[in-house]
Amino acid sequence: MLKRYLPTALLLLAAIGAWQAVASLGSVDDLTLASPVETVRALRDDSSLLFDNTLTTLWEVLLGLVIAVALGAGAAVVMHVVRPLRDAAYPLLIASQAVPIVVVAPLLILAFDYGIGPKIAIVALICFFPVTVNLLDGLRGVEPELLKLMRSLGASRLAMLWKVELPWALPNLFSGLRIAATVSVIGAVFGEWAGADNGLGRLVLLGINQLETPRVYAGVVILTVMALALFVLVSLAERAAVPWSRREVRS
Amino acid sequence: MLKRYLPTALLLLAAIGAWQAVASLGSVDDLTLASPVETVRALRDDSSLLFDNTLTTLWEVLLGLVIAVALGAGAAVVMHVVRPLRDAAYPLLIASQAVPIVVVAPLLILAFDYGIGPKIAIVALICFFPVTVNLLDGLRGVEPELLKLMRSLGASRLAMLWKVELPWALPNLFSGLRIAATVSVIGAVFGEWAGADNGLGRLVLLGINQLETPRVYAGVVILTVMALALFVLVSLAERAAVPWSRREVRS
Amino acid sequence: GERKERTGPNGTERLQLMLDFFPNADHTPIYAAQAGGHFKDLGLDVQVRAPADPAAPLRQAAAGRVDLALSYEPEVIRARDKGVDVVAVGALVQQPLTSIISLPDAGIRTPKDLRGKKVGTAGIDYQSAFLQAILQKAGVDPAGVMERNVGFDLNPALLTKKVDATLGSFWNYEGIDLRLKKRNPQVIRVDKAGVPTYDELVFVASSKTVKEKGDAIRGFLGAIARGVRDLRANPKKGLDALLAANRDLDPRLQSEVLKVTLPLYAPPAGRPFGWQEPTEWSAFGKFMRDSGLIQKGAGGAFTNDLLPGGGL
Amino acid sequence: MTTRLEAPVRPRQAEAVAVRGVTRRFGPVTALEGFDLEVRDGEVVAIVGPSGCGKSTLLELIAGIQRPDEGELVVTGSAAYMPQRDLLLPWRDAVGNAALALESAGVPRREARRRAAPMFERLGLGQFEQSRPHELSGGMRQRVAFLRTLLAGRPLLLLDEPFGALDAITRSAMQDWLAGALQAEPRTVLLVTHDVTEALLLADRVVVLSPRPGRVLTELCVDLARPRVRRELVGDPAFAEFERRALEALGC
Amino acid sequence: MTTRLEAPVRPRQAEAVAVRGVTRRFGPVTALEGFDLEVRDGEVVAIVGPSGCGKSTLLELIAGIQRPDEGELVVTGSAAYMPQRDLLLPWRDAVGNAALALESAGVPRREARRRAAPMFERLGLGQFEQSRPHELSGGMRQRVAFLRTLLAGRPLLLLDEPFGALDAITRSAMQDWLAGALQAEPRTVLLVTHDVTEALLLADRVVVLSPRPGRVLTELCVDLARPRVRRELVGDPAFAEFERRALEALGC
Ligand SMILES: Nc1ncnc2c1ncn2[C@@H]1O[C@H](COP(=O)(O)OP(=O)(O)OP(=O)(O)O)[C@@H](O)[C@H]1O
Ligand SMILES: Nc1ncnc2c1ncn2[C@@H]1O[C@H](COP(=O)(O)OP(=O)(O)OP(=O)(O)O)[C@@H](O)[C@H]1O
Ligand SMILES: [Mg+2]
Ligand SMILES: [Mg+2]
Repeated sequence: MLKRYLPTALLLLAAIGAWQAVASLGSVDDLTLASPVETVRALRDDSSLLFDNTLTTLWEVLLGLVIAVALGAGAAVVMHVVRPLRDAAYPLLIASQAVPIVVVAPLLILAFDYGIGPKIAIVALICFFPVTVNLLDGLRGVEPELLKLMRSLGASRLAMLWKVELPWALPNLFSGLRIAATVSVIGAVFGEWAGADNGLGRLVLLGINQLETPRVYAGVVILTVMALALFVLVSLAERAAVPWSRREVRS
Repeated sequence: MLKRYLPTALLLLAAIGAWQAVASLGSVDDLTLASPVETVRALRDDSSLLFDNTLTTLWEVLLGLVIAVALGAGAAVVMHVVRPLRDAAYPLLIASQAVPIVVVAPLLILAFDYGIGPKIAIVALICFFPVTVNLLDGLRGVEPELLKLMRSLGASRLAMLWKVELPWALPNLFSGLRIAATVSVIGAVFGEWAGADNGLGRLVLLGINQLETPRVYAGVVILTVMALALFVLVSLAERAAVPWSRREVRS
Repeated sequence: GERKERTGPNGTERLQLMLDFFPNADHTPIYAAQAGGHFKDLGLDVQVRAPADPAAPLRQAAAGRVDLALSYEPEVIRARDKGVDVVAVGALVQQPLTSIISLPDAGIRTPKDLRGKKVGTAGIDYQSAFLQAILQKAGVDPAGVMERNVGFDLNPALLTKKVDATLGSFWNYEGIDLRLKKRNPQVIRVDKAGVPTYDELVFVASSKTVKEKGDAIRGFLGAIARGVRDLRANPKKGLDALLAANRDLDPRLQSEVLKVTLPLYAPPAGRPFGWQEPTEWSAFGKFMRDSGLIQKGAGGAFTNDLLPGGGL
Repeated sequence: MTTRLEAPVRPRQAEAVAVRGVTRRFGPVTALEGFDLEVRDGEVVAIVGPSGCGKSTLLELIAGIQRPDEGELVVTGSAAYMPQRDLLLPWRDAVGNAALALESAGVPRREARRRAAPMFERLGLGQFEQSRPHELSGGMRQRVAFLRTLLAGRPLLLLDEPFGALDAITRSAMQDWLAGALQAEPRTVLLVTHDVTEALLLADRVVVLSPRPGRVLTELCVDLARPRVRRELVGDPAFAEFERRALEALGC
Repeated sequence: MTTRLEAPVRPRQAEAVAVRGVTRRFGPVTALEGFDLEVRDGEVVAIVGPSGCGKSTLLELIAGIQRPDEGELVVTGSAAYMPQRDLLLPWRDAVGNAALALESAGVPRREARRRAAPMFERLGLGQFEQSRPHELSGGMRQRVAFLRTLLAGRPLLLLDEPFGALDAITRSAMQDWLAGALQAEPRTVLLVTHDVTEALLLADRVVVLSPRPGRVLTELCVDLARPRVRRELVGDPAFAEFERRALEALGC
């Protein structure tokens, strides 16, 4: 167990060491780059401030993710079952990913006013695409022989989907979730830049404007940890949900 | 053939219709939302301007994508082969996704100076993660029996990777590419916001700043088309590269 | 960010200037100077570039990664207070441009009308301080006014009627823009409503750069002064230079902006171009300290030593 | 599937399957050509033929999984198809896989499992109810797949080498078991097998196919008494004669 | 794998495989228990036993794919393993799959294909060189997998029901072909089969296993003259006797 996490720890230390080195090298001014030491100090000094803002952002991220997964999975399944719809809807989905947020923001504001609404919307917007693409590709990749078999057993389309296609595509879905979980955090940050009264994104932005670099880095560290935690959570969920995968190799 | 694209066309028309309706509804200020008609007009009037900027952005996107795919695929393979490295490096990759761009931008500028460098870097930064995650998950999902067989045939690790694992994971890789290709465009836009002399991202931002909403929407339309084109390209590439997949079902 | 070669073509000295934002009419003098060849005449080769984010110019100048940057007096004072080693070496725009902008329906003609209204700001601390000062002077209970951070898109917030007014847009830019777009905006300039006057746009450099490249900077400011002079004689030439360098700018808007901005480049009578009035600076520094934005004063935040001398 | 109206060829019994002049091509390869076959209701027909002659294709055509390029197919009632590859779902345990057919027919999961479980003992799969497919031996997997097919409870069974992966003893056990089951509740069965003895043990009729493109070479009506016990048959000259003719037709 | 130093049990010939007191458990299931087996160099040993008794496990242990929980395994030289499931790569055509072993041994792709192609005619797979696995019939897939194993060119062959999916005629053709090949260049072979006749046709020794946990019940040293021709053997009383004893040991 410990051995498993040793490399991580080592590399992390190495990374922090490098960071410290570069920071204290002096070639980089400390307005652009705060050293780990300064960052840790900021984490300690502003702890309560950071904590409150973290809660806000975390909440936005979680809500956004849940919505994204629901919508993304739903979209994938529907598009998989209704082929013409897939042909039709895909371009729009892609469009949704190509539109710069500053353009969307005002429209979202129109729709949701300020407050948590637009942030969640943006998180969802960023997250649902990986989920959709991966799940859809997974559903399309099902071993055709299996579908034949189910058809010969007179399974309904629903049964086919539920008993064969979805279980088969589950690993792909989790790949998508991994990506979604990781980028959701950045989504919340952008959301908050489109106007927010608190949250880590805002904190970081203000920090940048007010030249409070250590606080900025403290915020970034928390954001990173948040992304990491979500990623790990998804991976654990996968292990629980896809027990049959790679059973052998481990033995 | 035509029939295949009919639904797309229909839905697109419907969407544009709705857009036009909302825009001309009047409840929405036309500085917030440009109508399709205005957008088309802008596309025509500013065509040369748009064209030049499109070239810049397209160039950034393509270079960034190529780098992202190379790095992403490479990272995935290495992490797959060297398990401890995977445990160690994954957190850092995730971190790379969680750091807000305004924080990265100055550092990138430090590294690449101005010019096209930082834009490409940001595109690559956004794109390589989906590629890595999907390919890695694909490599991990290989039918264990196959690996046993190869081992019993005395295949080298490289042969195993090259002849079994990579072909097996190819569809997953393409799922990742699909996502990367789509988000790469937005990556370039962000990159250009970190200071640029031309490019669609800057055009859009300035357009917003000058309340030239139609031009903004013209830019967005081009960005969207760009993302769509890349997505289609990837899908075509997949059809060429993964001929065995779903052969049966079609017949 | 490796050190660039210090000299440009045929022995001219290279200066890198970072703007405060994407190029716009406020920057016309710089382009006019380029077009008039004044930089070359003074042995300078000036490179102009746009910033990554609003805070970048100061940082880049402080780090010496650019020689000069355009920033805002409040930002400079705060940077000094934070111990960042930058100095304002000359003012480009001699007045505040920041203003409260609203649409007619909101019926905000004077600060008094702000009572019970929603005001959108970019979440920049000193602009919040402006609002407080304005309300205080107008005798409006701050509790009755809701300030809301709408990020950098002040206009969308205004146009989508999510706020009654915005504080942070420039009356000479967003103000004009909205007017041209027939929204006939109500504009209240902050300096007319109780905020001490200050220089909106100032050139800044690190004191190290000031030491090393003092003459070059002086030459630069001189060239800018000539650029402004050219603009007065013939605004078109400078404007064309700006538009040529940035094809995505809206000519009509920019020329309108330039028209109202041109007078703002002029120093007080009998002062050289770029003059930064010490009394004003200390007054504004005091305002910032009183508002709890800084701990120390504005001392040494600016220097007039590098001004070319001679007014316009 | 449609039912035909003209008078059946064999007036005695209704017809379960009628294949008329069916051709199935795969690009350059012609799997079946002008293929004719009629199966009476309740009849057990064994199909033997060289590898690649179109046996699996025939079953898939009758199962409605493939469409013929030419010819007419008439199937009365629904069929349960046991493919040559077991195609067990890796994420379901053995019982879950066996219950798949029932579930597909709309039986709730728990109930389906309850019905499938007791069969395991009889098929010698006791204690492996909860094993995942990759934990089963080849023969075990095949028996689970066989069970899945039976439980579909269809009047027509299409079995593609159901016992191919079983050793002599387990196989004959399964054969006896199947024969008994068919005695108890008769069903129409199309049985693809490579084992002539198996064919003669179970079938009313043995159809011998030619090499690809598959056509019917000979039909043997196996009028041996039932129940047929292996031990007794081995000695039986009639049986030996059938065996000789079948192998001869096959070209051995 | 290591080579042992003590004097071999049978002085006449070197030993290729020695399994001593090997036990393999899967959770509650014991596949093999205290299993002993020795195979001389160049010997052909057939393994028959009830489904689930541990035959495939035994082969995988010898192939080094699995590790024993107890006991010692000594294998001299490298083995080529033909698994029970064909495990063909869907993205390679038939020749490509057959050539896989060669490629894994470092032979360049084109060269490997060049060597594999001519075998197809002989195995009755002509015109299917370029077919993808899903385009092949069950028996064809099995033959491709068999070819893949042979081409590995290893001194030790581990064949898990190589001809299980083949009809009588194709199967006997393959058997004769294999017997001939072994005559030409002798190799050590461990052959898992369900077909006692096959075992007696090909093997020097037939090992009969007990139901799980698998132990050796009987060993029959098949001292019939080679080449063994099916036609002749069928009549041969010695052969019949062997068959009887084998089936008896199996419990038929
Ligand atoms: N999907 C397919 N695409 C192309 N060719 C196919 C396909 N399915 C079957 N064939 C070809 O059709 C012929 C008959 O195949 P089929 O599986 O019916 O043979 P079979 O009688 O079942 O053989 P076996 O006894 O080996 O299973 C074979 O030559 C095979 O190559
Ligand atoms: N990976 C595994 N995990 C759990 N149990 C296993 C695994 N592999 C084999 N077994 C068990 O070990 C026993 C022997 O399996 P094995 O495949 O060796 O049987 P076999 O003799 O090959 O049977 P068959 O003739 O049906 O192929 C079986 O009961 C099986 O359930
Ligand atoms: Mg078949
Ligand atoms: Mg086995």
